[in-house]
Amino acid sequence: MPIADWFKARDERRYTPVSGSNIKADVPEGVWSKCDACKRTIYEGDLDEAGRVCPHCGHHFPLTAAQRIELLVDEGSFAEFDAGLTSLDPLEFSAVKPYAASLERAQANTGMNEAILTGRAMLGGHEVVISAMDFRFVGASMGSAVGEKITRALEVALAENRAAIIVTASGGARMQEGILSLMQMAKTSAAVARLADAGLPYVSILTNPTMGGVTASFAVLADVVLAEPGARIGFAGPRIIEQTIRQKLPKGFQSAESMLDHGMLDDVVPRAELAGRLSLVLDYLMSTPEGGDGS
Amino acid sequence: MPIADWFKARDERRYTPVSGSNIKADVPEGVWSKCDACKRTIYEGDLDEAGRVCPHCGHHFPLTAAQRIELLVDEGSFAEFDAGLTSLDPLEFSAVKPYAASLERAQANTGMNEAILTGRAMLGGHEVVISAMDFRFVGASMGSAVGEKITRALEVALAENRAAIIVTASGGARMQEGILSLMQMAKTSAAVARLADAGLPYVSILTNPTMGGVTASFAVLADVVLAEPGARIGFAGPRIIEQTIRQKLPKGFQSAESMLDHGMLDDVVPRAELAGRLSLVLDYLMSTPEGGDGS
Amino acid sequence: MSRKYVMEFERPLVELEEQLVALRRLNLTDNPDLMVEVSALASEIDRLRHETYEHLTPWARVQIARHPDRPKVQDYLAALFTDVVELHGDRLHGDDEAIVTALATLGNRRVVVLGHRKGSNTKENIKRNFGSPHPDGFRKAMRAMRLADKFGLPVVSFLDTKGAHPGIDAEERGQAWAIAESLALLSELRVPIVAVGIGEGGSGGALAIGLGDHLIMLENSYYSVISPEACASILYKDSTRAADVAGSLKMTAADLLRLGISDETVPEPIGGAHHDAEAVFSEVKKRILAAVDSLAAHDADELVEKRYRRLRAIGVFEEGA
Amino acid sequence: MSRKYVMEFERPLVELEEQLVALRRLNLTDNPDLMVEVSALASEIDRLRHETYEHLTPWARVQIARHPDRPKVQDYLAALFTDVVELHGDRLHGDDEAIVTALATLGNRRVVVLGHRKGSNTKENIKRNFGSPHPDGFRKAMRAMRLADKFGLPVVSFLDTKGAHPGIDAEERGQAWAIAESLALLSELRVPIVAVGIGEGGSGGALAIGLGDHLIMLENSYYSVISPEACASILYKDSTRAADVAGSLKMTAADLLRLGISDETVPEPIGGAHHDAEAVFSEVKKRILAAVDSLAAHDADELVEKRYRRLRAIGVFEEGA
Ligand SMILES: [Zn+2]
Ligand SMILES: [Zn+2]
Repeated sequence: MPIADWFKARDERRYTPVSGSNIKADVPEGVWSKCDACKRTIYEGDLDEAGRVCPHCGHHFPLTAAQRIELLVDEGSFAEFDAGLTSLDPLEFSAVKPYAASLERAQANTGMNEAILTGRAMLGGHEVVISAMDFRFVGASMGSAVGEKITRALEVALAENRAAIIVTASGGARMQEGILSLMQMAKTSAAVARLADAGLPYVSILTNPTMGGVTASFAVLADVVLAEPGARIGFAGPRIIEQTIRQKLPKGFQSAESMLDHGMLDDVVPRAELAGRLSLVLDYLMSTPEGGDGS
Repeated sequence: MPIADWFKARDERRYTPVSGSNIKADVPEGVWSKCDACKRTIYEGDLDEAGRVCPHCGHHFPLTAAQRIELLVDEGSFAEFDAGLTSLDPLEFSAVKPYAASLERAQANTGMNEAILTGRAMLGGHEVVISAMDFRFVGASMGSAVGEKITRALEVALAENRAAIIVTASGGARMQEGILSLMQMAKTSAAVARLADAGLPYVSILTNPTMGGVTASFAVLADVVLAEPGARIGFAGPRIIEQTIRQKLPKGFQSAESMLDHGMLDDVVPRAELAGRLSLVLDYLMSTPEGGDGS
Repeated sequence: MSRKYVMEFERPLVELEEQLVALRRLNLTDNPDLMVEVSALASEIDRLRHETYEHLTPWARVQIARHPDRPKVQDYLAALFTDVVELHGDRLHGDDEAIVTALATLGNRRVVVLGHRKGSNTKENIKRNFGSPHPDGFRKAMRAMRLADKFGLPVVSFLDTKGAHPGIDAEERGQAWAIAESLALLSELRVPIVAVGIGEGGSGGALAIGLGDHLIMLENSYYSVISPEACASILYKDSTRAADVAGSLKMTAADLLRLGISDETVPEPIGGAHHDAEAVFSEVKKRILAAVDSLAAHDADELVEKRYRRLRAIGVFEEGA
Repeated sequence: MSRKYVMEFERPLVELEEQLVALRRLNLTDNPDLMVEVSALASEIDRLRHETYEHLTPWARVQIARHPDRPKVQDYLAALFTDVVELHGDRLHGDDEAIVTALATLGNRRVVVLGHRKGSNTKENIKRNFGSPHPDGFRKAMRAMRLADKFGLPVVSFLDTKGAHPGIDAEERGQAWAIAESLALLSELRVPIVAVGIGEGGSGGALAIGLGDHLIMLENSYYSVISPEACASILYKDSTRAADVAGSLKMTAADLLRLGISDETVPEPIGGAHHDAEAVFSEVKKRILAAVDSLAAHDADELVEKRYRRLRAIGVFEEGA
């Protein structure tokens, strides 16, 4: 479990990720990957050991939802719920390729039923509900199932006095579910508002990319909003903006670093420090007797 | 009572200002005034008939606190309170000229004990507490007495379920009372917060000039913030800003119209329409049984 | 009936009508063959008009929703409401003219009106950014929402936008943040909220002031997660194929009613609301008042709970194993 | 004891000290007259040091409050607190570096820290606008205040600013609005608020994060309605006469205690806090913790009422007839 060791070493965490999971990328041994940012090649084994952060330039490679959760929660504490919840095709959407087929392929490729994992866990000794999105699954777009799973996760947090943690990555709303998908923005935002009323903490971690209807709903409504370095974060996609304003976008536009400068994020936190930061933030926001205290 | 007639005609108000008051400026009959804006001369009688708005260019001349109240409230309904409340000189401030002397002169010149009138009144049939500042009195700066009178006015509104109306005009905090003056910002803002918690309406009307500690406290905390055309509204004075940025200020900077464009005001309302607008706004914000209903 | 602006789907009909006008200018009495032809053309026009307007395609409805003569929020404000007091500004950055907020009276109800505001001409449209708000606009709307909440005034919201503005400044000032905060705020407002789809209902920018207790859709208004052009551009790499996807997206008033998203549809005159705006105004006013009356019967706690349940129920999925 | 930066009022003393150093470089044993002179100079220096530091004028204290080596909020954060998590941004426009907001732990207390942040060098000072916030800064502080309120964390606020930034953009983005809203928000926060004047307390920009339940002033910090320079500029049309008005404004820690505005004064080492920062840190930490402990004994309603009564009592006037 190289990635886990790496995190333990860098962070001196008192908890360790689950071992033996699918933490490694889906590539055979001995394969080399090319870094999107610095274009250098990296041995896959080295990349895993570095937590899938480029050892040359610090570029953060994508993680699966399972990897995300493993990296953040106390060892062995994650218990998924709503695992079977799956999207349907209420619009019978079949422009270009049938939505039903896209879903099936995504399920086969990821071994997931939908673009998000949700469940109970411990994080730094705090009781949490954690959710993580998986960009491989139809771009982690939010349809009825993703919206429902997020809403349920927030409702479990509310019912059980847990903190909510959501790791986002999404192209936005899932257009193949039309207006039902748009309305998940309203549904999830309403659920966040209820959790906030109850004084329970919610921390989001925005990873590359977090766009459209996901940014414009639950993702940015957290008490503390963190982001990974280099993540693209925004509402409109860069292509649409370029078409509208008829000019090239400035360098770094919609990057986590730029959004931090523009006051939109609490901080940009390198992957290696995320679990530690989350745990510390929860120490502050969950200091009530029920919430437990990680110290 | 020319000014009253003029407002009645222009607004078709169902209430008329008090007659026979000191609504005219302190100049002998037959005198001409020069408009600050268009530099044309105007016969004082004409200026009064026009509500002390330049008939050539629409420039709004200053009004006294008594004129302000007369222009806004239902005829004969104003009953002043705290009329005797006066400033003291707790710092024994005497740099250049003694503060005590400035106060005495202001009192002699205005016939007021302080820079603000406060009292109960009816406005469009609604029960209100109305306050109006008078720039002639030490620049209507806010010292202990002004802060106390505003706070009491807000507390009377709270206790008696009245709307609060404040017509501002001020150079800011009264430096001759030092830190006590600064703290009136906190005191008045806290009183506004209490009124807001009770769901009672507060409307402010910012007139020329509203600056410094008055703008940065109760003046802009209203539910609806209106301003007279051309009024200068801001925090820092233009001279201080020019000294800091070492360049000339753009035309129209800190004007009511500019602050409206920058999203800071609900509207800029010509003097002739103010009473009608206030009355209408109160119709919306006081529709509870206790609040009365002007229809 | 103004024909200044011809929508794509009306073009065949308009061409025939122009032919008919031309034929009629000839001396028909001298030419019985021509009279027959005119008569045939007239019935063909009747048939085509019937076909065109009675069975409007989703794409045709999108065009009607975008028709420049279609009544806009300012027209509804003028026609339905009295004692309108416009409120400006977000108290933070600007006064976005793409959003209007006002105190207004509808019949015997004092309410707060929100709406996307398009221009009635090009100059106005430029000032109002064609009805596409920046974050300032949503934050201005939030101010009005809080005012409504504080003073117990129902909210009536008119939806008519292609969507939130996609631009550098809009992104940098937190377009997504403004929309999200607006949604959270609306979800807990302790007053009735009635939304009316009067034209375009473009994605998050429409929803940001559209979340509510009751949704009334005009027959030719639409509401969609994405514009058909953007959808076509993603699917076909060709935005001109918007007509093909407009149906797939299920974005018409009829679709929304079927999917349980909207509560009622206001029928429009043949050809669209701009053909008889007065009739539409009168019907919309009646429907809004009925909805507000019905919602006002609930106390605030019930209302908020009911709204949550309503949102909570949206979505089609399977529990699985 | 660093002498890099010499304050105006220290100059006579520093000059004598330099003379003494120069004299001592000479061969004194050969010159008994010089030895007498050195001895006289040394006692004159002692006398002058005593006079300079024991009876600091208000203007001298203002200079100490502004001394570049004076401990700043970042120094207090590093020295007094552990587990500091800085929170950035106002969620509206920017991340004003002239204000710092953080979750932090003080002894056994988890708190939210607010502070005006000056730079420790020129480059930092430019980024942080010399500690003068824009509206973004106050709005960022308001976010932190709401977080404190929601999670029951006491607020500890370090005041050190010449004042809110006077500039075009600051005015246009609502400098006055941001300050006013911050005051209203602080007045109703349901957690203890302890403010500490560590340097400059410039007018509304200081008050905007300074309104609270308990005010601790360092001996040489000041708090004033207006800077002495601006006051002199108004009164004498000459900002260089600031020294003359510094006393009139009653802005020193001693004045504030006498006027009932502050609750306690933390004594500073001779010459100012920068001469023994560790001693100051330790004393300030003790005092903050004692204040928080004492305030935390009240429930939230009591706390808010007590704060209102405290503000309500400020002012000196006469009821009159
Ligand atoms: Zn790299
Ligand atoms: Zn004039």
